[in-house]
Amino acid sequence: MKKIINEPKDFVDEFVDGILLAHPALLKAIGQDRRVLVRADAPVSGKVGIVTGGGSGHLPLFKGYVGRGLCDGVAIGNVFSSPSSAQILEATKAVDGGAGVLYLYGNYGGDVFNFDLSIDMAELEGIRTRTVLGRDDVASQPKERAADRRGVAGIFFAYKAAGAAAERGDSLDEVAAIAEDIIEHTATMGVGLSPTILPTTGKPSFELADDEMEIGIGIHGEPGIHRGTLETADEIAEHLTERLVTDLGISAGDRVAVLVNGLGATPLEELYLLYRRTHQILEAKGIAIAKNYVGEYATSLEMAGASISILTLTDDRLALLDAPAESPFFREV
Amino acid sequence: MKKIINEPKDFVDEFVDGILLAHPALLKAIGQDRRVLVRADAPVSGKVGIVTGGGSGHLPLFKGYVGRGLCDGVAIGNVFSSPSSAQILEATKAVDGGAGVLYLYGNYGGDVFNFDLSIDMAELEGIRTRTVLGRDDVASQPKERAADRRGVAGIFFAYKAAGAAAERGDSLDEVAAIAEDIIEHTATMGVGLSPTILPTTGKPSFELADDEMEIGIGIHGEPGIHRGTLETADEIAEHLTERLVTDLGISAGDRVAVLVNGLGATPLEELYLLYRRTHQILEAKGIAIAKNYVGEYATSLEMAGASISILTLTDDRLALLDAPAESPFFREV
Amino acid sequence: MNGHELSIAIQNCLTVFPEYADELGDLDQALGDGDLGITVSLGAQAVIDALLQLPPESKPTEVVLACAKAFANANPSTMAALVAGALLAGSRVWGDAESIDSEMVNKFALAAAESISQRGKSQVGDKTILDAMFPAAEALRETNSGADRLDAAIEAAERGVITSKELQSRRGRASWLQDRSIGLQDPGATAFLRFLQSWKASNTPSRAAVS
Amino acid sequence: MNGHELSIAIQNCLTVFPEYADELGDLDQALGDGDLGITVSLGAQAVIDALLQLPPESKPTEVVLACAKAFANANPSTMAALVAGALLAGSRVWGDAESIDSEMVNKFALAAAESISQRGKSQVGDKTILDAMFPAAEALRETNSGADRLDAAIEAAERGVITSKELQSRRGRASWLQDRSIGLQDPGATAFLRFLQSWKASNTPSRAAVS
Ligand SMILES: Nc1ncnc2c1ncn2[C@@H]1O[C@H](COP(=O)(O)OP(=O)(O)O)[C@@H](O)[C@H]1O
Ligand SMILES: Nc1ncnc2c1ncn2[C@@H]1O[C@H](COP(=O)(O)OP(=O)(O)O)[C@@H](O)[C@H]1O
Ligand SMILES: [Mg+2]
Ligand SMILES: [Mg+2]
Ligand SMILES: [Mg+2]
Ligand SMILES: [Mg+2]
Repeated sequence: MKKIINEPKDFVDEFVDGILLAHPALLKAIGQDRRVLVRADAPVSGKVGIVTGGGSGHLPLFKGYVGRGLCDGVAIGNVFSSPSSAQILEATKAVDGGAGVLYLYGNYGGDVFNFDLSIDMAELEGIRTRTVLGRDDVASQPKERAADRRGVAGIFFAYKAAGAAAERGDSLDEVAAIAEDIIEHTATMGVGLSPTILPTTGKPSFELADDEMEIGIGIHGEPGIHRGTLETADEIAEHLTERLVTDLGISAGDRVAVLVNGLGATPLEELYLLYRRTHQILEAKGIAIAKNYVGEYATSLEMAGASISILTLTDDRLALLDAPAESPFFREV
Repeated sequence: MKKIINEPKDFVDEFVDGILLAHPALLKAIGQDRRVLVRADAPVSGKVGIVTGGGSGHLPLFKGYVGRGLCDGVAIGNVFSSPSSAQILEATKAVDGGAGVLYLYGNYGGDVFNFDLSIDMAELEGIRTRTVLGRDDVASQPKERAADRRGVAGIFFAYKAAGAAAERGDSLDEVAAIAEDIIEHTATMGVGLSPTILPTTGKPSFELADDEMEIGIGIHGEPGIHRGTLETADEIAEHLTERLVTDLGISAGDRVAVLVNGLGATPLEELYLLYRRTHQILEAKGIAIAKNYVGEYATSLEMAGASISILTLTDDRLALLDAPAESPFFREV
Repeated sequence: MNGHELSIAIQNCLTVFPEYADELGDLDQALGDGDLGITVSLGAQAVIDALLQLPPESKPTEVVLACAKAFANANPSTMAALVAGALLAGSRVWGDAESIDSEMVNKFALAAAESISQRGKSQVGDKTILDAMFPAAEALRETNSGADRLDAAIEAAERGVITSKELQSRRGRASWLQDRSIGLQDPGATAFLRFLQSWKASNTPSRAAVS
Repeated sequence: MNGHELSIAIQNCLTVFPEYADELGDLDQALGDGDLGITVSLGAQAVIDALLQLPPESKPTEVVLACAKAFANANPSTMAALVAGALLAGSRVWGDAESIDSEMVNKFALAAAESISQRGKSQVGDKTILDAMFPAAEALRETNSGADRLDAAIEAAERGVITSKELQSRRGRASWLQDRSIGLQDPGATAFLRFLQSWKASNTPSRAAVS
């Protein structure tokens, strides 16, 4: 296990400490255990709060999207495991500005049950919540069971849009509706080339032969649709893009946002190869890319691989993506 | 060789194509071979132009720092090899706004000799140039031979400061003096945990045992000061930071900027562990971190490892770092 | 059984239960993300620590409440949240009772399983912990003789684990494996079975005296 | 030797020279970044292609100029830039001459080495290509008999390569290795030796006729 770490059990607390030391003007920690981070000016009075959360090991997800025009708070779990309902409640109370709180996070059982427990407790505190789940990974379930899909990098679009809506003063129901609208029109699929090693167990998250890739992999190394021989960048882009286009039902005349996301170890150069082919394919179909993002947005520690996300755009959705935002990891000006 | 690529020989041209497709509003290509990129509004009349360049495989270095408040143009070589003098000249002509051009790039023989050839040719075209070399890697030469050190991630500080100076209208000599001042007060050192595989040769850039790290590694996998057993994040941060502090001769009361840079495959979480300890060490010495950067600023394809850079600050230097900048990979607002 | 006796019995059980952590972790590695072993060992330790803090006069409901809270926060995960919710739901049927009898245990078991079913939107046949829990609760209801009750529950849970092996996972991480989940044994159901077995092994007369 | 004859001789030499690419790449891997093999093979091909485009009446200076340009751009690197600059400097001493003699070759060799020394801020003893080039230029100057001249240059270059092996690299990538460079053979100096040997092998009477 070749990692730049100290005691594996301290991994999460220490990197959270590092984030706090680096960005004191943008973030502050809530509670003794510092597993809850909120934007430095939280709570923003009269504004809908947005709380996200989930396991660690995915930076910049989730902690990276706390800031102006994005989420207000995050509850931080151990590597690949949920935060507790108590931590989620703490985040909820810290960001509530009186307009209610949206829970916006990925569809994973552990997270769902813990956020759900927090809903009841928040109600007792008089805080109204709504929940929207990221569930954009088309490889995890067929379209008929889209509600059961897991959430991966595409949740970024929902953070951006819902965060912008909350910032301009939309109500809780409106912000939730916008998040839901974005999620429904977002599809993601990824490929994995090499596994992640969990700091605590030292075990790889999966095994792959030297010439293999896992198509449709999840951001915890969950198996995808099938395991095949490693393909070229163009072939991978074609397979992923075609699948996303079909799933979203988009065609000539549509406009989209595209996110090419690195899973951790894959160089930015390779992400641009994927973007290039994706751009060419969509252009050939008459689908315009009105907004693009290329880089690491949701990782899986040092996993090699990448995912492509597509969001079907409307003028409203595009305006929300274009709205200003600022966090330690993301800026839109 | 597990990479998301097409034909290895097309690697550079294709990812440059991807960058151009993704950022048409910010960058444009010059010349038939598209190995020269300049900011979309180049040349900026009356402004000193800044041209950088070098081998590919280091994204966001070098192409990533072309934009407002940064460099004006870049000449792009093959993976880990210099651009040609003809390409450098092309970049020079494309960014010259009549106030002369600063060549600001890393101290590598191939680059130096090609930039030097371009100087003569630029002179024939009536373009005045000045040269400042990034040479921040303290592991590459002892302090007495600091002029021969190689350039690594710390050049980012020089781009930022010289770019800001050029943007506000400083003369060529002033911009060059600022770049030189930054370089003289910047020191970097890195560790490598795993090698890079070159797309064209398929060979690893170096070999390391499972429990080894290379201390003082260069961004092409050049050997460092010594090879040792893999240490903890805290130990690595201590070794690097102490060395940098000594080299820069800083002590209580000084202010610095710190850049913790990932070499490619190392997760952002681990970079924050390094930042954390660096922050603690400097704080304990009474040295204040007035500005910090944590992320990937100069990589070596999928090499695992990280470097720490420190720049001694003055009010002037800090103001230049704080000035606005915008490129596809870096934004300061 | 009063609150103190219940607390001791739980502590005895949870001292043995983590011996199955590796098995459960491996099953979860094959079908999920491999963390169930950690959930079980950290959870058991957290519960024991919490129970040691309780005053001996605590009521059974208070004992279970302390367990739920400790288990939920030790290693938050699907199993931790579902089990914590199930314990809360089960203890609610006991109200303020100073002591519990077989009938109350039966009601607890059913309420616990129903809580998971409701929260998890899952039924028997979805290849989850419920495939062991519901049959065990049923077996308890049908067995009157004190000595045989636990054996009957264990046997029913074991049958549930084995039967569900050939089913396709319909809930949680395992469901993403789709038809590749068939033939693999559900870690959650197995955990429930191992818990009952640990209870039996640690609370037979010869060991129940340990405090 | 007129321009056309020079061009043919260079082409002959460069057809053989890339056979040493692997050796040079391996030496550069040990002491630098391993790209010298690529520089040599891409460079040789680019020069041959460029010479094939030249009109047969081109002057020697024009032939060398074409070589310099092609070699500089084929795989830009330290060696490519230094050699291109050296060729330009060397050819400058020939001016407009239609044909070159031994004396002119001697001057070329010295000017070329001095160009690298100046551009590279390097001297004999720094463990670079100059450790082979200067001795070879010297040997040419000291050897009058036509047939022996190339042999004398080769012998001098070879001595330079061997002697410099025990030195510490003072220039370029290899210098970062500091004392770990001692004992390793300089790839640039070796390349120069191999170039001379290729010239000899490909331009002896029996093969020189190849066009
Ligand atoms: N919706 C659900 N309803 C009931 N049980 C479930 C549900 N989802 C998962 N489980 C149970 O949880 C077990 C996995 O628990 P755990 O490892 O904690 O999950 P995760 O690591 O995915 O959070 C499964 O084996 C299954 O028995
Ligand atoms: N400053 C210098 N002066 C003369 N020769 C040099 C100098 N630096 C490097 N060399 C020569 O160049 C050779 C390496 O060439 P090359 O592989 O092209 O370098 P790089 O890959 O570092 O650009 C060395 O073996 C040495 O002979
Ligand atoms: Mg889990
Ligand atoms: Mg080189
Ligand atoms: Mg699990
Ligand atoms: Mg080389």
